Amino acid sequence: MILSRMARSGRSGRMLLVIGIFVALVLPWMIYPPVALDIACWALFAAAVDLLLGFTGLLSFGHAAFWGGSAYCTGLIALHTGMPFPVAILGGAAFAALLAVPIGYLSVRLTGIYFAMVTLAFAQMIYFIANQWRDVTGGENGLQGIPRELFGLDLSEPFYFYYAGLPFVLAGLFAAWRIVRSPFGRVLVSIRDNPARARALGYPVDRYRLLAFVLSAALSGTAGGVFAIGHGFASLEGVYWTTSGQAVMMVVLGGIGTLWGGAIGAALVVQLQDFLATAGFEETGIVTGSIFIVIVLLFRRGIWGTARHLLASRRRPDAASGDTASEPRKPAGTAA
Amino acid sequence: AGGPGGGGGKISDGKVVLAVLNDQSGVYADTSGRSTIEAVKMAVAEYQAEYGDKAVAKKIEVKDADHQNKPEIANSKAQELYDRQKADVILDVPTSSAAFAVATIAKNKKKVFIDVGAASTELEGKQCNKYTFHYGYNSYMLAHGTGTEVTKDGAKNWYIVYPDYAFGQDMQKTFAAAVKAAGGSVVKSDPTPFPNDNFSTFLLKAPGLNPKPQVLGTMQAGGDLVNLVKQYNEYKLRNKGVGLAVGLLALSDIHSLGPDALAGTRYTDMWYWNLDGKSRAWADKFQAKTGKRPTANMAANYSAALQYLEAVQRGGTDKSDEVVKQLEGHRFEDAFARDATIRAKDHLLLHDAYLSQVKPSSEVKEPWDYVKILKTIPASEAFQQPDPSCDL
Amino acid sequence: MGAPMAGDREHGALSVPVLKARDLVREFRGFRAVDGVDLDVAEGGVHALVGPNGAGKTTLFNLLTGFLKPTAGSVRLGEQELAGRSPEAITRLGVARSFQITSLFAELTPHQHVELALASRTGLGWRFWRSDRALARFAGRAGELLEQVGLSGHGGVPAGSLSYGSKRALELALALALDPKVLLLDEPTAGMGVEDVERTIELIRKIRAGRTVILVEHNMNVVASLAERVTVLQHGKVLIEGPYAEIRHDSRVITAYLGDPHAAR
Amino acid sequence: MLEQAFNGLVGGAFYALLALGLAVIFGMLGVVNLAHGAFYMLGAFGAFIALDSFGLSFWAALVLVPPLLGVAGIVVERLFVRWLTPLDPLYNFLFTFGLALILQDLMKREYGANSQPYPRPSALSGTVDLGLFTYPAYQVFVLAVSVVVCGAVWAVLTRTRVGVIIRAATERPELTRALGIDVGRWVTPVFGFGVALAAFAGVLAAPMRAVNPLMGSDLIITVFAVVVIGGLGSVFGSVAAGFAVGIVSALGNYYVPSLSQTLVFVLMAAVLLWRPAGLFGREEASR
Amino acid sequence: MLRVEGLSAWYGEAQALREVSLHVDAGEIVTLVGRNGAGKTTMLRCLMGLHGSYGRTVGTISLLGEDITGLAPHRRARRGLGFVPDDRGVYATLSVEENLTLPPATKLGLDPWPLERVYEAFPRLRERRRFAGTKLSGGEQQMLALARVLRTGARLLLCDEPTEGLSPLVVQQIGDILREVKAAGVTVLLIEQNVHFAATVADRHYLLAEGRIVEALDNDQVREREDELLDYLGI
Ligand SMILES: Nc1ncnc2c1ncn2[C@@H]1O[C@H](COP(=O)(O)OP(=O)(O)OP(=O)(O)O)[C@@H](O)[C@H]1O
Ligand SMILES: Nc1ncnc2c1ncn2[C@@H]1O[C@H](COP(=O)(O)OP(=O)(O)OP(=O)(O)O)[C@@H](O)[C@H]1O
Ligand SMILES: [Mg+2]
Ligand SMILES: [Mg+2]
Repeated sequence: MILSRMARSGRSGRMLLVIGIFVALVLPWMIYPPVALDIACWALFAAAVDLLLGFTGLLSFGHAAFWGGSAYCTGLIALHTGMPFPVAILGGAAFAALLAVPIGYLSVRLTGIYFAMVTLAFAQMIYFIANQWRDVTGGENGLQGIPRELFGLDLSEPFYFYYAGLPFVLAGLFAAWRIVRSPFGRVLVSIRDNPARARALGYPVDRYRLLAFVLSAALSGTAGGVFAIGHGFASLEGVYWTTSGQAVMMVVLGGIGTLWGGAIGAALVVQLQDFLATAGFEETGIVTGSIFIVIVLLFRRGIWGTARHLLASRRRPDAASGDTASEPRKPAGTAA
Repeated sequence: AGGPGGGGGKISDGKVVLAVLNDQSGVYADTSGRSTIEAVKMAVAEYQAEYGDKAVAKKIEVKDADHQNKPEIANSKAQELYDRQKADVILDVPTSSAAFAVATIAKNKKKVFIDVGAASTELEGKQCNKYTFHYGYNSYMLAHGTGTEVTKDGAKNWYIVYPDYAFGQDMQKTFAAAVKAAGGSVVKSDPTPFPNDNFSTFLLKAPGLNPKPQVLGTMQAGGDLVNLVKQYNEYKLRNKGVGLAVGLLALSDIHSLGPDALAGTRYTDMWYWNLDGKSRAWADKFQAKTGKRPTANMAANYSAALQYLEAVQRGGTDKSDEVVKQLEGHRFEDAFARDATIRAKDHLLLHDAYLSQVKPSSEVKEPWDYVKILKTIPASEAFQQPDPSCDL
Repeated sequence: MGAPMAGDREHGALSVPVLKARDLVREFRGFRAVDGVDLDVAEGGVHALVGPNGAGKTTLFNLLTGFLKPTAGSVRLGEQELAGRSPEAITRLGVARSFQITSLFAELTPHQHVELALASRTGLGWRFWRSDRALARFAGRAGELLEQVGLSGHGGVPAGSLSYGSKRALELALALALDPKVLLLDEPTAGMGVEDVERTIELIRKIRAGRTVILVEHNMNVVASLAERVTVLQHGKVLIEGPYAEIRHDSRVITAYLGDPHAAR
Repeated sequence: MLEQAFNGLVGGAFYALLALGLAVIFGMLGVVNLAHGAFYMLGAFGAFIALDSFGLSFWAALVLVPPLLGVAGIVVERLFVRWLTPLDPLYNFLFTFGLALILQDLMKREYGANSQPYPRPSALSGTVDLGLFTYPAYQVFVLAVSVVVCGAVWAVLTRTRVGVIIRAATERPELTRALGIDVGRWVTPVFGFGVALAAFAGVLAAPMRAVNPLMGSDLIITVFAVVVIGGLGSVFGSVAAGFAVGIVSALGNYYVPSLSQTLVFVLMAAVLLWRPAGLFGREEASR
Repeated sequence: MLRVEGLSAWYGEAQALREVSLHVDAGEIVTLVGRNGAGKTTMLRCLMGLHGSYGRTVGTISLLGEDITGLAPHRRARRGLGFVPDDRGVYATLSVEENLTLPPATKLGLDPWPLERVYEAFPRLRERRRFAGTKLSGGEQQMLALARVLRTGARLLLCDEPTEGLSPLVVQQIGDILREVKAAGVTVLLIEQNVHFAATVADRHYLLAEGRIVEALDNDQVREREDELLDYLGI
């Protein structure tokens, strides 16, 4: 609340925006370009997951289906039709949105942890399909050799492709921000807090949830598409459930319900993975698992959420206690 | 074969960097993993000892990275190894999907890549490229040897179960072809879920098929294979006259199950540490350094590293195009490979393969000596003909 | 049952019923909470539902508003059949309700609550591409409504930290914001002090113009001062229906519900 | 055919045991334990270690390992889970996700990714004649034991005061305390008990399945589907669905092997379409 | 019986109780009256030891001369405090009968009510005893909450608006029960909005406003000054 007011009231919000865009632009100068691209893609993916988790109250543990599904679709379009890659990415995003309709239709009737389990199971189903439909997806071997050029311009150098892909990521992030700060977003928050009440106000809750789910899937699909083109392949890993887990981890790390926090989470996780891969340290699971646990136990607001909280409590001392937005509580007993 | 010495200026960055990119934390961490780096270092030491001052590569470094079995990570790590770590060659890369990703990078960056752990024949087929080499084994070698030899041995009717993913599907095709070519027939092939821990449906089904299969050919690997063999014994299929042949069997699998669970099982391998004096000597050296017996995969990496360095030596430079030229068509023999040629057409290493059989524990004389070699399959027969779709 | 009583004043049985329930039944695992209820609610009136605890009043409300599906029977709003429709669809047809047990959005302020309620009929809620500043167009009306229920001072704090009484008041504001044809209030004064009760009675008087109110209440003062007609439920059936003045003296009502008439508030 | 169905029941026994533990923990603490598969894996490893390092037989392991891991579960609950239960259940979901990663990796670090050897107990190495067909004795044993265990647990939860207290403590811990019940004393053992159930399934699995660090991680997702099919939070539903899914996947393997993996999830989708709360779930669960 | 001194409580930074001191003697029924938001519920939650998760408290609470300020809620319950929360606190996952049998008897105050007696007093509950607690109507839930605390045999009942939402007949019944309970030697601290009802059951009254005790009154004073009080407090 406070931040939105702040952002509206102008200066600090605009300053954050400028800083964000600046960082996005210079990132490949500061770190290894392929890693920078990964960070950008995951940042959008995390924002899409947060759109559901933080603003609709739905924890999806199956968003890999949309990220990975779009990666395949994007790859297939680029590979077989020779269309320029932006078309392929949009195609992938559309495919993800389409895929989200039946999955969402079945899942949004459930909430909370049930929703997480069901989405997880559906994603696993997509995984099995991708694994077995080898003629199309390449199965285990993945979809290889996705071209990375635009009207004859060779973009295979990650440094250049970063700038080709960045507009999609930024557009996606803007869309997420717009959705959250729209009337629709307000309804989502109310549904998150009390669906029965929202119903009594005349809001068709399941349809709202479904739209949120589809929008989130489309954004995840955009991210997955850029990722696929950027790496030149789409793999089974992309639809595996650990991919969903990783996106959720980024969101939690950055701060649930902060939208931008996911970008910070993405940067940290991707960098950490990059580091672990050459650190000669075999226990990646131990490290990632421990980070997860530490965040969940000690920094539930996440990095961005904590910063925002501190900022808010400095501005309005009494506001701090009421601001539980980023730390959802257990829903009160199941009153009729 | 000593080449022109002292060409320091011809070595990029003044050093040769060998990079091992493999799975150090996932399912392949045992068959390749960090011990592979030791094997590569042994090759470096051997090269330096052999050429001394005459060595073209004066300074040699070994780097490594973990791809965690994820092609995404393999992709970015490969770029990083070539670009930032100045790697001249990337070695190992088990898991076909990761191997394809690295092959693409190698092609774009025009850097050498010698893959060891991947089974897919596409690496020397559709996905082949000028800078990529495939070393060790592939699904053809694994399936063909066993399929042919076991059928010739009298087991005419086969029931094949294979894990339903790329590797398994490949293996099934090659196996079925080999069985047919050898005069046998495949009664039925069933895909199984992957991963899977319950094979009882298939095992129950096997004896009842018509005609009754004499051998169950399993293409499962790793944990799935262990599951299947355990349950195979539980249902006492051997007593019911259904033998067992395995597509891919690692020494560590035999260790997991205990030799008796697998006694008599036949499979094809690319190398065995107790094959002969030469391999045994190398294995002893390896054990002295790491405390373990080497897997075939580690030995293959050793050989790949050694052959790469030899090629640098012959060509007098580590420039990729020259090294590739030196490697193509090269014939050699070392602790790993016998009667070996690097086929120029598709960059596949041809070498002898071995039809092996698991010994019962009563015959196991020393730790890890679980296998006896039934037959050497000559290099000319062990691998497939070049795939016409490969155009380097 | 449900026979029209003589002597109805302004809103008699002659006026058209807006809401008509016929033979409504709702079973819970064999237990009939609502058992063949016929109900005619006259347009423009205040109709009270009273009855002992567990008589089926809230269940009847849930049936009328779509939160429960009837086991049998029909509910008509004018010419439209409501039974089988979803709660949100019924709300949009102009039937709004408040909850007996308060039910709010813990993290939204009362102001935002009312804005949301006002927006629900406009389709604005779907506009995910617009700024939420679009909701500001309801701010003025929202302020008025909060003023009416006496919450203007609390407009900006999260609803979760309001006291119980204030929450009840907000419930009422939400129902009003929907500007419904038919307004169903489930114990609107429960948990309120007398002064607030008085104000609520005034408020309901004010808002009844142009709409129909159905009211569940245990507070007989409220019933007496507001309702033209009262339906008494017992064991899921209509016991008697008529003006308050009549039913309060009915012996069946006294034994089943009111008890000693002097105890009635 | 009948044999295949029976065989499905044996596979279902594992689903049922795991789903039961998951449902008990979930029903009582509102925690979806993503580490459940890891505890199953630890159970199997426990049996292996008992044999390998201490020479303890399968029977000893079956008696010792589950309680030991149950205690480990208690420690986890005391140290971590309890701080998260008052919050959104999502946090425990994420916590146990992290825990699963760590446990898996710890075992991988100690024993490698490969499978460890474990023999069948000799007493059960024969076959049993079941009238219509003969079947490996060990499988029959697994089925029988799991049916007994599931039945006993179900009875305790629904028929005893312990069950009442535990359910109350789960729903409204504060109020339950105010009614004079020391909630902390009850919740912790339940978590431990659920973990012990997973470990029990793990020990049972050791002689017939590959014992490796990853054995639980894929299984657990199928178990989730089982729990969803059976009805969220329904103990009885989880067990019934466990056996049912076992049969379905056995028959699926038999008739359409290439689809059998997706079959469970298709089944789940169908059930959700028909009954959003699962076959035996309470309606509220879906909202 | 119960003595509270200098009790203050906060929600975050907002103070809800300001140095409240009061006492309840054995065998009395004392009501706490005040407008919405005066802090009545907060008071009861503090007495029960349930405020900890919301914010800070200071002050001392003693029961029968023993300081119970730092005790955990279940310890307080075992020393004879019985609690009826304002949201009724009925368990959705327990059946009505299980709701009733849940709390352990304290064996401190009067004899715990046996189930039969509960069912006699509230026949509705007998009819519905196999149903899930929250499937009951609002009023039935209220009965259940009160009946449940009677089953513990607590010696001091803390009741937060037990008559809210009950039909007039049942309100009378509750009054009877409270008087009966009192006759059996139980002490009651009651939050009540219905001043008529309060006057018929209670011995004394505390007026609470903005977190402070403004006045202590007896029944006669309440009757005499009814109009004035209504004006002053909106009760
Ligand atoms: N979901 C349900 N499942 C089972 N029984 C129910 C359910 N909802 C209500 N009931 C039962 O139906 C009966 C009527 O309940 P209802 O809530 O309609 O009563 P009410 O008239 O509103 O009472 P009160 O004035 O006490 O609120 C009660 O006996 C209640 O136990
Ligand atoms: N969870 C909470 N967080 C923040 N403030 C709260 C919370 N609960 C109550 N308050 C505030 O504390 C004050 C006292 O509330 P309390 O619930 O004790 O009032 P009450 O006298 O019981 O009122 P009512 O008659 O409406 O139940 C009120 O101003 C209320 O807004
Ligand atoms: Mg009611
Ligand atoms: Mg209160």
